[in-house]
Amino acid sequence: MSAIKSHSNEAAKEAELTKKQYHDLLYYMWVVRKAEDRLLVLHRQGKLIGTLFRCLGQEATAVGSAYALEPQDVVCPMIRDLGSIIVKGHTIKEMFCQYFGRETAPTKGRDGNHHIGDIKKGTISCISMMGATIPVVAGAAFAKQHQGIKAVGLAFVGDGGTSTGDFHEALNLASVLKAPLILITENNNWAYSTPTSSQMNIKDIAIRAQGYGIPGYILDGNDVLEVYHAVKKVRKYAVEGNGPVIIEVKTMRMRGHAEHDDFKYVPKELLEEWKKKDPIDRYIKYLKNNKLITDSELTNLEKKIDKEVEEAEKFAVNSPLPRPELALEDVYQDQIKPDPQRWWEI
Amino acid sequence: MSAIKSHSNEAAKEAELTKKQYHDLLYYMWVVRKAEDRLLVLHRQGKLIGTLFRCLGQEATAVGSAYALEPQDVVCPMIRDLGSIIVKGHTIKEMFCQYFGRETAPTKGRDGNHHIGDIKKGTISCISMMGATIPVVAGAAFAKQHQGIKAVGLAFVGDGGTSTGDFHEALNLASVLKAPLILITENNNWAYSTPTSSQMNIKDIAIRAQGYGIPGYILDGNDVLEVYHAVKKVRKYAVEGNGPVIIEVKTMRMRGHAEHDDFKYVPKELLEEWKKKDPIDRYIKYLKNNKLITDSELTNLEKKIDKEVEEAEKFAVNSPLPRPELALEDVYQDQIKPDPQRWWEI
Amino acid sequence: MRSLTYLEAIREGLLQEIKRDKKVFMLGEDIGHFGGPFKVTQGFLEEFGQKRIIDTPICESGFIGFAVGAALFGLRPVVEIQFFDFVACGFNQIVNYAAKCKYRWGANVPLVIRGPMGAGNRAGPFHSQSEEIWFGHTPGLKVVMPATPYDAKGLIKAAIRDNDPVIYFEHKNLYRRIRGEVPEEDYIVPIGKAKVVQEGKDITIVTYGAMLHKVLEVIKEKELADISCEVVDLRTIYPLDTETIINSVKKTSRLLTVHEDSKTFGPAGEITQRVCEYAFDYLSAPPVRATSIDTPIPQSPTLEDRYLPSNTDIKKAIRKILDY
Amino acid sequence: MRSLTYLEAIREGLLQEIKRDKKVFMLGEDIGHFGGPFKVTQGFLEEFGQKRIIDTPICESGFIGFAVGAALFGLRPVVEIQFFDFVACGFNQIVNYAAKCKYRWGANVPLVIRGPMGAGNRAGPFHSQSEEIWFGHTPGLKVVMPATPYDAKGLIKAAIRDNDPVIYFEHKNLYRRIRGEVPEEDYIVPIGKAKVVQEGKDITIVTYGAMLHKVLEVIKEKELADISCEVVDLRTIYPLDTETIINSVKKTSRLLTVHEDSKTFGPAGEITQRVCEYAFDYLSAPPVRATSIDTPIPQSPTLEDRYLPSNTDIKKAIRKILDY
Ligand SMILES: Cc1ncc(C[n+]2csc(CCOP(=O)(O)OP(=O)(O)O)c2C)c(N)n1
Ligand SMILES: Cc1ncc(C[n+]2csc(CCOP(=O)(O)OP(=O)(O)O)c2C)c(N)n1
Ligand SMILES: [Mg+2]
Ligand SMILES: [Mg+2]
Repeated sequence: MSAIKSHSNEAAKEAELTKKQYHDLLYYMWVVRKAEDRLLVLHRQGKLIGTLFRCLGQEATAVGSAYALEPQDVVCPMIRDLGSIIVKGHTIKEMFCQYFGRETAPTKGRDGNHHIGDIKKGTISCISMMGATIPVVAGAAFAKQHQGIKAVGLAFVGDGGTSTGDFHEALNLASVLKAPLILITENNNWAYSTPTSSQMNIKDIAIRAQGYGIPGYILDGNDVLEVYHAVKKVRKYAVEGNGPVIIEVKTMRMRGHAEHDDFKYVPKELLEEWKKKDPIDRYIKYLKNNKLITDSELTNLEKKIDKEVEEAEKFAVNSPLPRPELALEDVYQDQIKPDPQRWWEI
Repeated sequence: MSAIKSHSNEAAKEAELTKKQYHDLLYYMWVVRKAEDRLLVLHRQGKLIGTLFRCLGQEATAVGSAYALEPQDVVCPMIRDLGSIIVKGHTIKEMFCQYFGRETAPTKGRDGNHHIGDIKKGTISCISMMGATIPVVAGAAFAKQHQGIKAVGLAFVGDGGTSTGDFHEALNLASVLKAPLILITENNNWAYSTPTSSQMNIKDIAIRAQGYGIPGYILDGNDVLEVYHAVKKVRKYAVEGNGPVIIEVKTMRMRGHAEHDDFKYVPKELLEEWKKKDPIDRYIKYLKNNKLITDSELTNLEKKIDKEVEEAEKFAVNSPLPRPELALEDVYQDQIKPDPQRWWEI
Repeated sequence: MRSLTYLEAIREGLLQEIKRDKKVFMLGEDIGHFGGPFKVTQGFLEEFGQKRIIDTPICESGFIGFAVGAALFGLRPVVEIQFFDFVACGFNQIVNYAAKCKYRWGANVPLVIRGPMGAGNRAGPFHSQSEEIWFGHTPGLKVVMPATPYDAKGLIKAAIRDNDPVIYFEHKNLYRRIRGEVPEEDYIVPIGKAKVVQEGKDITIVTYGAMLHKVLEVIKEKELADISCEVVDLRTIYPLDTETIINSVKKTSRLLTVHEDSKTFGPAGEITQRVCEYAFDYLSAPPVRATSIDTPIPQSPTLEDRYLPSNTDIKKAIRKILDY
Repeated sequence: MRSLTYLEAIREGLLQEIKRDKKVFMLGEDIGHFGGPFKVTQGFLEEFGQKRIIDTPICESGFIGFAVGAALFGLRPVVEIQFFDFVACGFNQIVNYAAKCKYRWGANVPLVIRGPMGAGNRAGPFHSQSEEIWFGHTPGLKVVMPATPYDAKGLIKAAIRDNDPVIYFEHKNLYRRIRGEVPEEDYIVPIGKAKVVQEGKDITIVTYGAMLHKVLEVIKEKELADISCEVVDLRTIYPLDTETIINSVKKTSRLLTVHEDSKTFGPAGEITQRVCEYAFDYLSAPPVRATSIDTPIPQSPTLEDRYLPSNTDIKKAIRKILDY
């Protein structure tokens, strides 16, 4: 199983989903899209703290993969994978609170954007350093197995992040220790302003799987069902003690690195070409064509999402900024006698 | 050229060497062997500073590869590659001074063993951290080319060292920037006490070349001519702007990691098997069989080497230990006003 | 004279050095067409070409090591760390390779590692850190941090011409906020020289980086009108200019160190230690400090403001020292 | 009571904790059959099996990150760094991942990173370093360094039971050189508590690690017979036990800090700073330091001896403070 395999659309037909499942996938992609659309407006109005990172055009990968997991599995998103933790139980409300820097946010305003996690939900917060979370997720999945829980860890990394030492060290280590890691490498053509061709001298990242003696797959990252079924399948492989797997998804970052970046360096035609492959448009069309959703179900879903986004914003706006003294708390789990911080207060 | 190629013995016949060249190769391997044999005795007598690292059984790789280079090329040895810098003009005398920690040593007693280098000779000092020198050598070779000098950089890494992030980052970077790096990965079955099977989940390290879009070769690391000819060939490739190359040599570490390590964990049979492939014995046999050396030439060469080793030891023993004040000098190139180090001397 | 922003001053220094010496080249992530997230190198690629302005993959250890190698063999690399926080990923190459070459084997490493650091921009724990201690405490490195446009230009030029590895910290919060007079001509600000930015006789305030501006603001406040403050801008963290500090404290007999870095084992301890060693008998009050707190750097405004030493903090410290 | 070497005490602490709590596991290079270069973990693999004692490839960043992940999800990893110098290769995982989890997202990381550090063994620049400042200055980490077998056992046990990331430094020069009484029973030495190792009234000497033994040796010398020294062993670098230090200085009115780490921006500054902040009026001489010099660590005996603070250095410092 160690050659690179191009996972074809056939997979999508492997197993039928329930209607609820089909709708769930749409819901998750859409709620991320719509939340971010709204955040974009708020960002332009100068109301957010920090810059805004979007998943635009890449929602299928994060949602499809996380949706294929079991509750005991562990997930750590990278920049474009908000959908994955929403699937795992985080909420849009939390995200608005993060972007508004409120005390009600999961990090209490201490960190921003999608830098959140919750051990109980099985989510791990990423940090800004590319690649760093890959060994962490491998270790988390290992810990579950060590305790007799049949679980996998799902990590993401961008094409840019694959150049880091941590990518290599984590995959080699996970392979040797047979840690059940599923690593999705998101080849979205850009790492900030750097095209993939300046990031690496290969076309398919998945080829690197051979260097670790593990399976590598290439998928259409904009096809939520293809991603879902592939992850479902490799999960079985990984959970049974066979070690890690690389999945490369081909996709496209449809905006700048973050919202301060005007992405002038991205050729217009490339954006237009990929616009046609928008994962949400495509999936809605698929659902309709296959009579898996009715027009009114669609309208209701959209309404539900709009309402959720509206309420999330309202909640965040009405939440207080963190009390300053929170800056000083929670540095340690086992409280240590805190130093008086200011000499003049001694 | 990016598939893994097993370089066969045919290569050895590609181009004839002059008699002097044949003899040089033997000289370099042998002088390293004999110097280390003597250092081993001195180490056991407790006369050396620090532990002793041996190349035993691996002399062919370092010597064959470095001998294939041009004077403008750059080399950085790892633990088993003393031969490579002896070829580049460092001396056994310097090594004895290093191991005796003398002021006359290239590092003036500040560092030990083979941690030496000399910009003028085109040698770079390694540091203890595995993998760290690979990007450094790539950058050095790049700098030469940048200044219009047709040169390559030769770096070494052990099977253990291939697990480091620097291995990956350096190869990917060198590939993207087309830096003329030749990386020899020395697969000698062990990394300290760790067998290669616990270090990686692949049989051939060279397969990783595919992950960087560069050529990878596998060689018999105990055949000095095979290594020589292969490096000669890839040097041409690299120097012409095609980027880096990986060469994996199959070899065997014939003693412990260093001399404090009794290598009980190494199966006796493995050692016996590889003893038969000793690079020096084999090469002498080859030279004799092909009438490339006479018995008296051999005796003379051995005498010359013995004398050199003897003189190196004498020189080192008679050299002074470093003057203590040398501890305080040469931290910076551009002298900065040194702090008075001791308050009680102010 | 012309007035430039802090960022423009760095740009000009870089530009002049790249033009002056063809051994100088730059490498880092997104420094080419994109010009870096803060646009420090905008237009450089177009002007100097791909051989001199090199975009790299994301591999701090790899490209720092690469730059060390290039520095060993005749070039003068200037490495950009996109945010200085990421330097932790290339730490070994700096502290174990670059810093120790000269001492170990006599090879000098004319390398500059530069990039944005510092808090105040609501950028959170990974885009705000102060890392001068990690490097200031590693023998073999020089560490500078300009606070003004004039020094920013003079120090980047000095750093590039220096034959040792220099860590050059740019405070991102000053990039566009601070303007000042900057001569167009070539000049350098020597590494290792602090500057008395304002003379005074009652108290010495030692600071650097963004905190210089906070201190200068605070001491102008009415409440402190009766106090004559002498302000020393370190400019260089290592080697520390003991002489300038000591001379000032001998005059004022009081010391306050203000820094943005967190408190414990932060820079203030060294200043205080040296003042004790060289000028203990001149002290009429304890040498103290106003610093950030011992936590990661929080993002939200109320928290980040609590993290950093505030104007009130500095005022209270000055007052308490004077009232001692 | 039984006497154990420093190394045996660490072993026993580790063994007892691995037995006590099945969440504890170890990972690192060559810790299995080989037992590590100093044989600290010899026999562990045979006793606890491959699930608890894990040999890793050479990837400090990878296996530290891996341990952080395992710590987040219910295990208590103890990572061995073969020589602490190599931790620079996994630096980012410690200072940016492990240290900041609790503060950022409330997840605690019960992780111990341990291994041999320190000079004196003629092991050169890459097998001798002191790195307590890098970590002691990173909020979110706890940093300990035992000097005696008793503390070595008590602190490793405390570190493993602690719910935060703890850097546990073992001084390799003490491994077999230092013996002391160690109870077989379970006990811990609390993190964050310094110890007055010897009471005295003329001067407080604050130290830790291998230097404790040097200080205890020096103060017994005849030339100092007239001086009554109080010796404080920090044991924990962060959080620093200000109270114990201050109480001692209030009694003796004099402070000398002795450390093996290099001088500038080294640990002494923080001790001095705190003493100035809390006990300035008690000081009858400048608080000073005897430390290693600001260079990489040279290998050859004459050089390494010059690098480290010598007995004479310490004596001169004590004498000069007393004569002040
Ligand atoms: C170690 C490190 N170096 C540099 C950066 C700065 N940086 C942030 S995102 C980014 C590009 C990431 O590209 P990629 O991994 O392809 O992810 P994408 O944004 O395309 O999803 C860079 C260089 C970083 N975050 N971490
Ligand atoms: C980054 C790093 N981690 C750990 C070590 C400790 N160490 C020294 S040599 C060695 C094994 C090296 O094995 P390999 O790379 O195969 O080289 P070989 O000794 O077989 O030539 C280890 C683990 C090190 N030097 N550097
Ligand atoms: Mg990308
Ligand atoms: Mg090996």
